[in-house]
Amino acid sequence: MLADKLRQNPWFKVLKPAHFQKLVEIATEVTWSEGQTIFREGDQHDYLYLIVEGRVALEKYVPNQGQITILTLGENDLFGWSGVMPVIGTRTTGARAVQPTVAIGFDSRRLREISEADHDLGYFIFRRLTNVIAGRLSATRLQLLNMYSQSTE
Amino acid sequence: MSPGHKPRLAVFKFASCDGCQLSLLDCEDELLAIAGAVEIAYFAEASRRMLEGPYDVTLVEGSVTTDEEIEKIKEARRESRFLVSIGACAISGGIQALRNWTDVNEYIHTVYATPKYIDTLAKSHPISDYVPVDFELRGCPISKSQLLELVTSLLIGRKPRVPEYSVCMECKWRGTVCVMVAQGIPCLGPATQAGCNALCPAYNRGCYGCFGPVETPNPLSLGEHFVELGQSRAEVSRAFRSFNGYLPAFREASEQFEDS
Amino acid sequence: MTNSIPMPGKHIVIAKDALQTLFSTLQAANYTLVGPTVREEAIVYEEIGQMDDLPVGWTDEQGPGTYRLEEAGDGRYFNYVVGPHSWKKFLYPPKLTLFSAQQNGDGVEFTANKESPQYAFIGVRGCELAAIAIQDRIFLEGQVTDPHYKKRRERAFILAVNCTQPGETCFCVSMQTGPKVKNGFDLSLTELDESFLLEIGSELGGEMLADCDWRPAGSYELNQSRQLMLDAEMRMGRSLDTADLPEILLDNLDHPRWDEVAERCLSCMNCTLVCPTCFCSDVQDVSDLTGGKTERVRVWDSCFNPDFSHVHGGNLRPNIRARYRQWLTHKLASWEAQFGTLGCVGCGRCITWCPVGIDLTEEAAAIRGGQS
Amino acid sequence: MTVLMQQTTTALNGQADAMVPETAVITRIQYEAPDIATYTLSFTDDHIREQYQFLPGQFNMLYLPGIGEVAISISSDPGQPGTLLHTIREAGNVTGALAKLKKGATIGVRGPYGSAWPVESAEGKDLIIVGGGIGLAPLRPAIYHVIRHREKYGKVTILSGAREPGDLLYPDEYDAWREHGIEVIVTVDRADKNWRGNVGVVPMMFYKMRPDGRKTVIFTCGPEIMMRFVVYEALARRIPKERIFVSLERNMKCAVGFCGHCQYGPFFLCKEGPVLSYDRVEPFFSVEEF
Repeated sequence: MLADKLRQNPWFKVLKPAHFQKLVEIATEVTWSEGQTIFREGDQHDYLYLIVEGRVALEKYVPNQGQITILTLGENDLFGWSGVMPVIGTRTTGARAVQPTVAIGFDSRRLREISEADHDLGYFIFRRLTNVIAGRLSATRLQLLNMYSQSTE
Repeated sequence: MSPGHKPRLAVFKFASCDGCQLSLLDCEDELLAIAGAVEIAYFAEASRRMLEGPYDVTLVEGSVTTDEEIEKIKEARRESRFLVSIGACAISGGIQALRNWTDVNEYIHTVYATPKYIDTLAKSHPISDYVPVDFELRGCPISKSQLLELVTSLLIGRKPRVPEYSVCMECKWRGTVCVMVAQGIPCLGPATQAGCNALCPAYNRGCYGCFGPVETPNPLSLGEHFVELGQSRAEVSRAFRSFNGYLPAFREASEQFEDS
Repeated sequence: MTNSIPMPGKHIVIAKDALQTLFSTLQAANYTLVGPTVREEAIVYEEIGQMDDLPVGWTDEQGPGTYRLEEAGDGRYFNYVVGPHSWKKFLYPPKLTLFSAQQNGDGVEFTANKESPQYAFIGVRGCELAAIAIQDRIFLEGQVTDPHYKKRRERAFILAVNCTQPGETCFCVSMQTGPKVKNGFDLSLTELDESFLLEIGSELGGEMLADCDWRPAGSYELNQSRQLMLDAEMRMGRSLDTADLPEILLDNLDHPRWDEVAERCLSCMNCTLVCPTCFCSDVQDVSDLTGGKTERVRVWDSCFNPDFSHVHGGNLRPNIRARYRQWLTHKLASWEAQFGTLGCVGCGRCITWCPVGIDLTEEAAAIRGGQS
Repeated sequence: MTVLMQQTTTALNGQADAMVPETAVITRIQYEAPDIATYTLSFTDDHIREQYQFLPGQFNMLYLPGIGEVAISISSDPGQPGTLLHTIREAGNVTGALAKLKKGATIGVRGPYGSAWPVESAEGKDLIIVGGGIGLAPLRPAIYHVIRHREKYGKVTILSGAREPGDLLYPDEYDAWREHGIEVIVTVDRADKNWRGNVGVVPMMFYKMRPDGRKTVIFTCGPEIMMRFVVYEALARRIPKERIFVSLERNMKCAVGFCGHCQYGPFFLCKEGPVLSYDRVEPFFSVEEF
């Protein structure tokens, strides 16, 4: 059931069966209801998530403004990457489901272990994560430019 | 301006020659129209009537040179919705800011028989050194047409349009031949903001920089050219150090030529 | 000598003082004469009344950033180089009311300015004719024509002058615009020692000579004229290599030379305002205080004006470097894509009248020489 | 590869003098956001009102005597040229004064000017329309055109972005657009908890689309920075340069190529622009202070 779902995902289509099996072993399906908090900024890590359907907001708490959404994610997007990066000890943003959402969670610690044990699989995983982080960096830079402040008349 | 009442205008004077206020009085015909549109609440030069604040628009002439004036400008600011510095003195400290490069006490002892009666600040300060200023109207004196533009735009509620370009534009519009190129007369026009309708070059003199530096001046290049025309570096320094000598671009240029 | 009407293409000779007869004929035909005259230590273009107003016996010395009027004492009328003014001040005036707006009740009425003076231009050089032809492309030959320019241009009578006196900052040979005038004139004139050699450029040109005594030009005059032109060509103060220039400039938008010239450039706008082809303008509203009537006035503007490239949110060219680059790349590069010709005629005004003597031929050569 | 030709028209202005405006009355003002309103204009002269036509992406010069003139794109349906809409943000002297006008006021209008979105040469292709902030205004006529001729286009996606949800332009129309088989993706740079849509800069939304580079055309208008990154994302998806169209803004005084202010390299943005394909502007797109 879970394996079937995973197999349809473009992420996994290219994986060798052995590698695929290893990831299935550490995966669990999770669902969140609308508005449910998934984790908070500063929480300890446990899972990396791949959204199957729904929408998740990444949030930062700003004093006097409350939780500000800085990015929303949908189908096939990954979040919770900080859990797999040993250098970062805690969640860098909060996450909340803005719609009923289904995701697949991968145990972060075990993800690191299987990457260490099998560098081919590890390369695959970390290349995916690097792309995710690069995307976040790029999005954040554009947000920093505050481009609408110099908008046209 | 809030609807329902005539905007109240005040004119305050600090250390200055009164020339800018005279420009306002010089508006004669237009002044009648202005008088119809605004209530002149405080204008010591023009009227004995002196009404208390608050004022909608306050025009400030002159520089701040005494402790008493510091208090006076702060009071004027508190009473004013929109405060405009008019003229070189109010904007840059004026010609009297020449003392900013010297020891004022030495001057006092040289000039006055009884120096102890003289109470003055060490420097001549622009209004903006003490209070926030909403708009600055350049010139020594200010231009009548720019003053009318200021008043009209405030009445309509738009930003006043004053040139950002140099005096050269006005020379060319009126067909004046460049005195620097054709006669070798040092002219601050290329570095000076327009507004006077290029008065001096039209009378065969170089520009004195009454309207202060343009938005993007290049006074060092211009000063070097004055040297090529035969001026000493001290003369170049003095050329920048006149009515608007304490505005940053001219001040820095004057100091560079003084030191070199 | 006869005084019948010479036909276009014909070369004739008149005595020098017969020029006054031509002037009188033009005035009788309601032309306002504008031409060279001495004022403010320079030879400028203004309204003139008679031949005596011409700068007889005067000449000038020019260099980068310097112009000096000098007494030549040779009794010649056209023995000077182009000065601070150009004919664009008459065809495309520095300030021109486009229309007026009158408020009436809730409505507003717009009335176009139909004024159209009729000028006779006296003493137009080859480079200047080329400049007029360039402005024609801008104001007359696009999808939209400028009615003010059009009227002034169509009504203008042009007495051209073959240039026997190129200056230190001239390079019309490089731009192929002079020293001899080619076409686009009613009459062209070459000043010889004892007489004027005239070429008839149009029927109107011939008609205006109806009251003049003239005789057909002989080989002596024609040879003398040719020799003067050859001499002038040899005495050009400057040159500009135009081969592949647009590509070279546009491929070097980040060349370090732009930084160097920005150190000297005053952004004072003189180069653009004396240029006979520069056409940028701004529009200003001049209102009476009661706000009932507004005149919309077009004024000369310049890409060196800080306000020129202002859009909401800021100035797109806050630094002098970008403004100089805009000017030079427009004049010597993108102009070609826009109008099928470079925007420079080699008159040298921008070099002479730059207060600090920046030389566009030198700047273009520097970028050509040190391509990145 | 088909080269898309730009469509241009000259001014339809009946006056011999292109700089003299016609008069028009403001018949309706609709507030879009705190500082943005859409003005409905109607020419005073019946003949002009009936003759006036424009192409999607073109602009008019709006004139207030004593205040000045400003170039504003037309944001209404080119199929109904009699109803002329301009969505205007209060930003400068002229737009500030416009914001103070009431229904019934008379202003000067001349136009239309400039190049258009190549809606006809985009027929048969997939179309992605990307508007950032008020940049959606000049795109709306193209959207109306596409809706009117929906069957002539493949997949149509509209990407509308703004800084905050309150800044989004025309949000009430998105559902109507969707009813015509158009995918409308909406995103904002930041939002609070009440916002249930996308948060993320406009270019990031390309990760949610899978455009077919072989048959996709892009129209984009918005802040120049945004368009730059939209272009990069489009190029990364193998959409050819000549099928990416941007609408550029420069200072404009005359709109007919006389005043020189709007020059962008060889282009007068009032004539050859504001809409230009990326292959034409590429040499200058990343040059500083150009």
